[in-house]
Amino acid sequence: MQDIFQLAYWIPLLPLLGSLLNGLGRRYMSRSMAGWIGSLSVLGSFVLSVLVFLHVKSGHSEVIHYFDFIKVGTLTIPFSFQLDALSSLFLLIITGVGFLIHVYSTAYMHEEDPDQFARYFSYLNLFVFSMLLLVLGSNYVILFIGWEGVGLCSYLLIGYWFKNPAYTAAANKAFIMNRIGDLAFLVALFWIITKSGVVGFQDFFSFVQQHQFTERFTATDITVITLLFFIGATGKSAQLPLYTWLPDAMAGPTPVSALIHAATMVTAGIYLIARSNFLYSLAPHTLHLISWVGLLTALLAASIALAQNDIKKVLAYSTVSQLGFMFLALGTGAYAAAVFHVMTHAFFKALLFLGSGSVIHAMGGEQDIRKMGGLSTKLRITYFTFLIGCIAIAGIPPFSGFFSKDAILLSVFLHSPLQYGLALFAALLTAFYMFRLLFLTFAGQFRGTEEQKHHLHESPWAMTLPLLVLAVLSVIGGWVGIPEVLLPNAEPLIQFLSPVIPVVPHAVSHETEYILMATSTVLVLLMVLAAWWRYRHYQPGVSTSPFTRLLENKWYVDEIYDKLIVQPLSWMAAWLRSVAEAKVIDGFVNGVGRAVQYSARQLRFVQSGQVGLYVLLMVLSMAVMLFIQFFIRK
Amino acid sequence: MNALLVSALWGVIMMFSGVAIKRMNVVRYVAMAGVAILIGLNVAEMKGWHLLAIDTTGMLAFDHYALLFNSTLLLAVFIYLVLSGSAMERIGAHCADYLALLFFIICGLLMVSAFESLLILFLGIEIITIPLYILTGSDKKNLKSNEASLKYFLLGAFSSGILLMGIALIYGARGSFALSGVADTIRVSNSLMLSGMLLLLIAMSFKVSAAPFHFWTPDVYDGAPTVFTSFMATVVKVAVFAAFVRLFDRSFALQINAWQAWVAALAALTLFMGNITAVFQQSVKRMLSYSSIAQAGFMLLAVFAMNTTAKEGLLLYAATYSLATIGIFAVLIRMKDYSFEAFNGLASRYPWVAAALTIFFLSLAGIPLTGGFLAKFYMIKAALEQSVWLVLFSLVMAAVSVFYYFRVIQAMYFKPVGQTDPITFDPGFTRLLIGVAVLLIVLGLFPQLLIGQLYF
Amino acid sequence: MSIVQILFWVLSAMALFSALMVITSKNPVYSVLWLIITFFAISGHYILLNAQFLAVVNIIVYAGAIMVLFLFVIMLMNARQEGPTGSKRWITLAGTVSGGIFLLVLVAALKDSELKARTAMVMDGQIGLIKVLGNELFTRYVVPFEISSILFLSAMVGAVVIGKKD
Amino acid sequence: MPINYYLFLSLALFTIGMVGVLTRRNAIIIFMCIELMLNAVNLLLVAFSKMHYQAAFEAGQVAGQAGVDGQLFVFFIMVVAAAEVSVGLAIIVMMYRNVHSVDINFLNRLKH
Amino acid sequence: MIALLILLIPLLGGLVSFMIGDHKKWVGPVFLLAAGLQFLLVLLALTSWDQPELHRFSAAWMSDVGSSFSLSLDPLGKVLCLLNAVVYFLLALYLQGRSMQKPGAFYGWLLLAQAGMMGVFLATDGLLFYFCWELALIPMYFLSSIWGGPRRIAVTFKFFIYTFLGSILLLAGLIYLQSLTPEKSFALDAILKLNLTNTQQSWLLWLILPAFAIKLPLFPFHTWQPDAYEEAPTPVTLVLSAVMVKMGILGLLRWLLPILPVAAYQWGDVIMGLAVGGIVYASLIAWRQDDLKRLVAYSSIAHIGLMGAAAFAGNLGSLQGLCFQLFAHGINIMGMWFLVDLIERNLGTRKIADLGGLAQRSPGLTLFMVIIAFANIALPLTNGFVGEFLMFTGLLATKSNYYWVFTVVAGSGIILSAVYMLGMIRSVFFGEGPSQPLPPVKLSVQEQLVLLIVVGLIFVFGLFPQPLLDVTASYSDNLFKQIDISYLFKNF
Repeated sequence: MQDIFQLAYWIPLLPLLGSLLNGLGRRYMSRSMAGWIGSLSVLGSFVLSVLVFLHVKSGHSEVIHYFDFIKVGTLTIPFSFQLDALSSLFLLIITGVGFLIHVYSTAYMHEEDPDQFARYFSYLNLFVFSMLLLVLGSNYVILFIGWEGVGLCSYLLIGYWFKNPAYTAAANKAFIMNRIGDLAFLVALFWIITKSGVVGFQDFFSFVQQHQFTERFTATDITVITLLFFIGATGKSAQLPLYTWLPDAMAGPTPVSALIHAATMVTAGIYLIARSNFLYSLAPHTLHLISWVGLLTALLAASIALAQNDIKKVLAYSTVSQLGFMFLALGTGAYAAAVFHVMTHAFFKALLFLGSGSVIHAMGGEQDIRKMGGLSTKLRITYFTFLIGCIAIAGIPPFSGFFSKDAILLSVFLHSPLQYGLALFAALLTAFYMFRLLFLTFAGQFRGTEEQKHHLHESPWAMTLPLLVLAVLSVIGGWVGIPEVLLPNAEPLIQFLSPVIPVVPHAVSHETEYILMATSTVLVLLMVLAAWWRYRHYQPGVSTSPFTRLLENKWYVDEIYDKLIVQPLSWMAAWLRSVAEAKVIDGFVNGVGRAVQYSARQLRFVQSGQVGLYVLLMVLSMAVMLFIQFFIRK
Repeated sequence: MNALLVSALWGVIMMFSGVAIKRMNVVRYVAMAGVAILIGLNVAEMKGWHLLAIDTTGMLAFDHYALLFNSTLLLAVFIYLVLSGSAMERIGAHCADYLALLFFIICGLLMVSAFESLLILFLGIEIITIPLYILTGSDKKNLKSNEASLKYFLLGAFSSGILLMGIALIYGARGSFALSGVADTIRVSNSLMLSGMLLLLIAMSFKVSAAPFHFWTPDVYDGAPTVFTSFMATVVKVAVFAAFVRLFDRSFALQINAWQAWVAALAALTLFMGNITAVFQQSVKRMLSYSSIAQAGFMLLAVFAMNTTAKEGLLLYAATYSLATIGIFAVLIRMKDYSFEAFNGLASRYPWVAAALTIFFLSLAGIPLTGGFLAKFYMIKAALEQSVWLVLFSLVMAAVSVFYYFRVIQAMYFKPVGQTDPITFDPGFTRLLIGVAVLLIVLGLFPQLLIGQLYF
Repeated sequence: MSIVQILFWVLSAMALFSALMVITSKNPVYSVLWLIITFFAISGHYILLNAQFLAVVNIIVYAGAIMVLFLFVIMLMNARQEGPTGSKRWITLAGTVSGGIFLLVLVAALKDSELKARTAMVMDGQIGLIKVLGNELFTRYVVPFEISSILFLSAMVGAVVIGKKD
Repeated sequence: MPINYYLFLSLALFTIGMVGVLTRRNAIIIFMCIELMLNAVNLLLVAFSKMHYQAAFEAGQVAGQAGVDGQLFVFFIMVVAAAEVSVGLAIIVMMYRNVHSVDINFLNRLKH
Repeated sequence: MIALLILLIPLLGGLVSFMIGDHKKWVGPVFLLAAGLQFLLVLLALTSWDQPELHRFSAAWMSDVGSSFSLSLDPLGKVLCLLNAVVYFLLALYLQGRSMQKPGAFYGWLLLAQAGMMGVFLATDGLLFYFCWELALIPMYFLSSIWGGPRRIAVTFKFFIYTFLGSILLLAGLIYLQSLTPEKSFALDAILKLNLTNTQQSWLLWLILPAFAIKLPLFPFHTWQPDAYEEAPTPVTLVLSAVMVKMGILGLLRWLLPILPVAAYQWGDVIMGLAVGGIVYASLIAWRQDDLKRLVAYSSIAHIGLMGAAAFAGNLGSLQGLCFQLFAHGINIMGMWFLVDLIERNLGTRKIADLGGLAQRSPGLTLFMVIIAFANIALPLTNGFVGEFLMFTGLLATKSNYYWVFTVVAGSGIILSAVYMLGMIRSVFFGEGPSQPLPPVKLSVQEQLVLLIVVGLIFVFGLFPQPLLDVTASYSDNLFKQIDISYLFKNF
């Protein structure tokens, strides 16, 4: 089994090969062929990941060095992979969920032309490759390569239907907002390089342990670096203030939303901070800020999700909100809880997205939940699995979401009761809007057109099978993190992660834990009831209050950004182009030329042709010269 | 000295050949032969082989530099005769007489680079200018030629008066006309000396057309028959520069503090006036006369710096500037219209002529690979040790010069053929022109070929 | 005041006055005549300085030959009066002013030169005599002398080229 | 006589000639004024010549050649002046033939 | 000897090309042959003939002004010569079969320009350097003025005069340096031995810098560049921006920094400030361009701004990054110009407003554009990333007090580059396109081959930058020692 680590490079390589095969050969590829290549390559990675995971689980971890990527002076950036608990866990999530979504996509994207179909799979495989690179990299640079790579794939996939200008705009927005975060990431990275000269996680970790660390790094340095990394994470993981790209990113095909914008890519920020936990533990101010940003994001996104009518938008805001929860966990120092939530969230959010894709598929592309309703009878599997997803996300025991969210809430409670209250509120909102979505979609009467009604049908097996698998995972996925209070010697996940993330024993009585769990469960159930009460017989056209309109319009954040940043920049660029460049700088350059020509035109009139004037000028200059020589220069 | 005698003699021969020989091109060949003989004599004298040893009683001293300078000038004259000599026949019936005058002028040229006495300087300058008044006015029916001649004459005579006053004042201070006056040290700041020197400076500035004493130049060069403008603007001008340098180097070395700043000021003003005014000219001929002023500004840097580099550089400058300008004028003479538009599309019809012209203009602008660059390079190098600001200013002005030189290149290469009346360049002429261009490039790559002769 | 001084002053006054009349006379012929008088005055100075050769040459060449040539040309052209264009007043003024500045600056600069105490020998000295000058001219100055023949030759050719009607 | 007298006299004559060149428009008169300038120089040269002669004389070199240069220079100036006059008048006559005027204000075809 | 050959091949090739100008059938192959030979030679010089004694050449030339004809292929020269050879080889391949006016003269000028640029990269003598500097400029003048766009004459003239003005100041600086050396020599080694005072260094900096700043071009000396790029024929623009601007960087690295380290430090803040300011400035303007060529031109200014700042950052990371970026930027911008040329020639316009929806009918072109565009905005695993990464590392580590300002401002260029590049791709390639559908852009075999090579280079050097970094490692190390002035601070 030792050899399995030596094969680790196949994990990212397989999807890359799949991507290249699909991408370059797309003209000669049939749909099924492209689908097979895409899915099987990820399946291969998944199998390898499982083997790696098992090996790691038996207590091994290793940094495998391939070649030196960049070597300048004393700075060496190796191209090497780190196989340990954290990365192997993420490997499983990425390849596992990724494989399911590939399978799902073969059916979902079936209406595309073969070459576009292959292009889609090429992008999707490329994404998996990049994401794997991100989590496998043993240093910040390789991580960054993957980090940017997933950004690129996200861009490509959001703009997959490139004929639609709105979609390509969303793609650009996603990439650019990510780049803002990337800049912060890079600056942090440069900072580390400048101060320590190393980039590897382990190298840096051991550097942090050394005594020279405190000589070179001041508290400010640490705070700045951690803050910058966090800003990088807010870009990728859609936190305040850089979250607005994620809802727009729903322009991409639904499986993409499931894979990239729910299960994997957006959790890269959490991965980054969890990876750097040894540094963050030294930066209490940053952690505090992270917790608040996460909390506010969770609240804000949840509030927006309450009033959205696009099925995918609701899920998108829900994702933002859940990511906020994860950051909240990170901020309170519960790195393992955050990673736990990443995992469960990957299951149920992928499930929900794929379910919504199934709905959209059935509705012939309709995404407005006001025009749905009553689908539970027609789409039984979809309904059933979607329900499981909702329960899981709402945090009802014993579904997976309950345990991960409970771990977070417990940690927050220990950290700050105020934050706990707000977080609980956000969790309640989650339950409310998710069940609102469920009821509007599946309950009540069908509100669509007759034609749509006629065409309603359950999706093919390639779509339902992943739904079922994910549903099972959503149910049982949380059991790896059952808290000690419920099951002695449990929490295998935290134990598993302990080599990377030190276990923090929390001193809290069992009674308190019971009370917290009970409170949240009861309140969530109440919210579910409330949602059912309100939306079981929903009729569109109900007049909305100003507050709802505010929520529907997402607090006008996009508009504010546009007014505050984009438009001034655009105005400034136009001004620079037409005034600063053309009039001032080039005007000066041309002005010099014109001044020469002007003086040439004027100066030649001295040459009047009059001999008298010539002599006069000569005599005058002569007199002046003599005068200066004898009466001034003396 | 031998060349001086022979050139006077050859002038007389030319006078009579006009009567004896009916075919004008034969007369021209005689003239070319004369120049060739002069070159030979000069070179021979450089090698220390004198045909006639003449005692000049300290009036003239043909040192190595003077001989080399003269040989270079004579070579330029030879090329001038070959390229443009035929154009003299078109001016009037006195072609042989023009050539005779040319030889008398050469006589003066040979003197002013070797004078040891202010008297010879004066005589030399007069021998140069008096025939030039006539050559300027030789196109008698042409009012412009008349006007140029009269202007040149009046202003030239006036400046001769200044020159003489200067010489008289110097004589008063020194008691001698010899260049290296007796025990000058005590008279360094003598006001008589200073005023005489300043007047000489002014007179010489006039002769080399340095601003603000340059006003005659554009009008005279413009009005004179082009073939003589070519001669005046090149050979004559650089020879007078040699006299200028010799005078101030040999005679006023001790007073350098007094005149150096003036030369700097004159150089700056000349560069400014010449370059700036040239920018807005409509006629290539007139542009070239302003350009000659601008180039004089650069040559003044040699006077300003007055060191070995400067003298070497002046030699190179004389050669490259003369060759390039003679080449351009040779083409210009063959054109009916001197405007920039007349050059439109020349490159497509006569690519070789255009290429040669391009090299000439690049050389004048001081673009590397051409001799003109190295000439400017030497000037800058010489002057940089004295004043950075002047050098910077002259460099900026060199950039301005690109403005007008490149107008011709633009017309030749980038503009469509405009005019209809055809210009013809016979193949022999084209080949010669190419030869001159190649010579310029050779000088630009291996200046030692010329400057190295100084040290043999 | 010795006779030399009186002669000097008289000749100087005469030279200056007639020179001024040259440039102020309206009629060119008068200008020529006044110039001849100036030349005579200068020749007088030469005699005073015992430069007999130059005095004679001055009268023969300048006052005699050259000025007659001028007069001849003026008569030929019949250009007795300056044309109706008239000199611009400011040109006259500016010319006078700049000429005046020139003179003033030079005089002011030179009045305290080291020559202040020196004098020119008058009414005595051998060097102005033809014998001495001739001797020098054909020994030390033979080269310039011969060169001046070239000058004359070229002037002659020039005059023919220019003057000949064709 | 003090040399300064001669100096100032010839400077004055020179300046008068110069002012004549500046103020008159008749080419012939301008030319005459130039001749006046030359004569002023001649006078100065002769005076200097005698000054140097006197200096040498007083220093005891009775038969010295001091000062001869100056007078010979004057001779050459006259030579040149004569040559100049022949050419100059020829030019002026040529001009007169073509434009029937010797007014330099008419010399304005060449400008700018 | 090899150094001399590198100079001679394009020179002779150019002359031959001029001579056979009438035989249109032959000029293309001759160009290809010369460029190919050159490429082969440089490749051999970097690999099997990598002996230092082969890489030097020196001959007597103008010894009395202290100059000699000495060439040396040092590591920096290797990278740049390689770039020059690659660009010309690919360009020759790309231009095969292209019909144009007077092809003999066109290729002849191009090859002469290559000779000039090679000379600049190789010269170790100040005067020879200046010679080649101008020699490279003249062909560009003719190329742009004869074969360029409608405003070509005025625009190229402005370019010429601007550059010329800078270069003659450079000449003055070089002469001044020469006059200071004890043996009055223009040799780089002699100049490097000088002990210049701070004042002298400052003086010289402002004499020498403008030439390089204009050539690069560095903000605010850049205004000739967009016009010149726009009006020049695209192959010429390609050479201008892929190779010729590198002359400026080389000038900084070889003729400014090691000679004037103190002044470079003293004025470093100002220059770096201008450079990084220029990044934002040019990026914002690029965002608002409606002409493809102008957009690429401004993007080039932005990229060059970073390179200029890195040159003055003065540490090993920035220098190595810069050396790498010299090559990478050349490759990327070359690919960009190929694409612009393809679009312009096939569709007859390069106005962004007239284009759109190209992705539907020209998927191959789109793929190439996306890859090259992302390489241009320094996506990891493309060659653009490595250089920029190292330069940024260096910029943050610079000794200036404003290190973080520079890094952040320059870093905003990373964001803005994405803004304008993706904006351009979106407008040109995506969407429905104009109502009259544009014809597809058909790539010929050699065009595809050239673009594939470009893309290959992008990825190969993006993934394995180390071989190229190794080439310049010793050089950067050496240069870093030369410009390291930390000894000046020890006294405090």
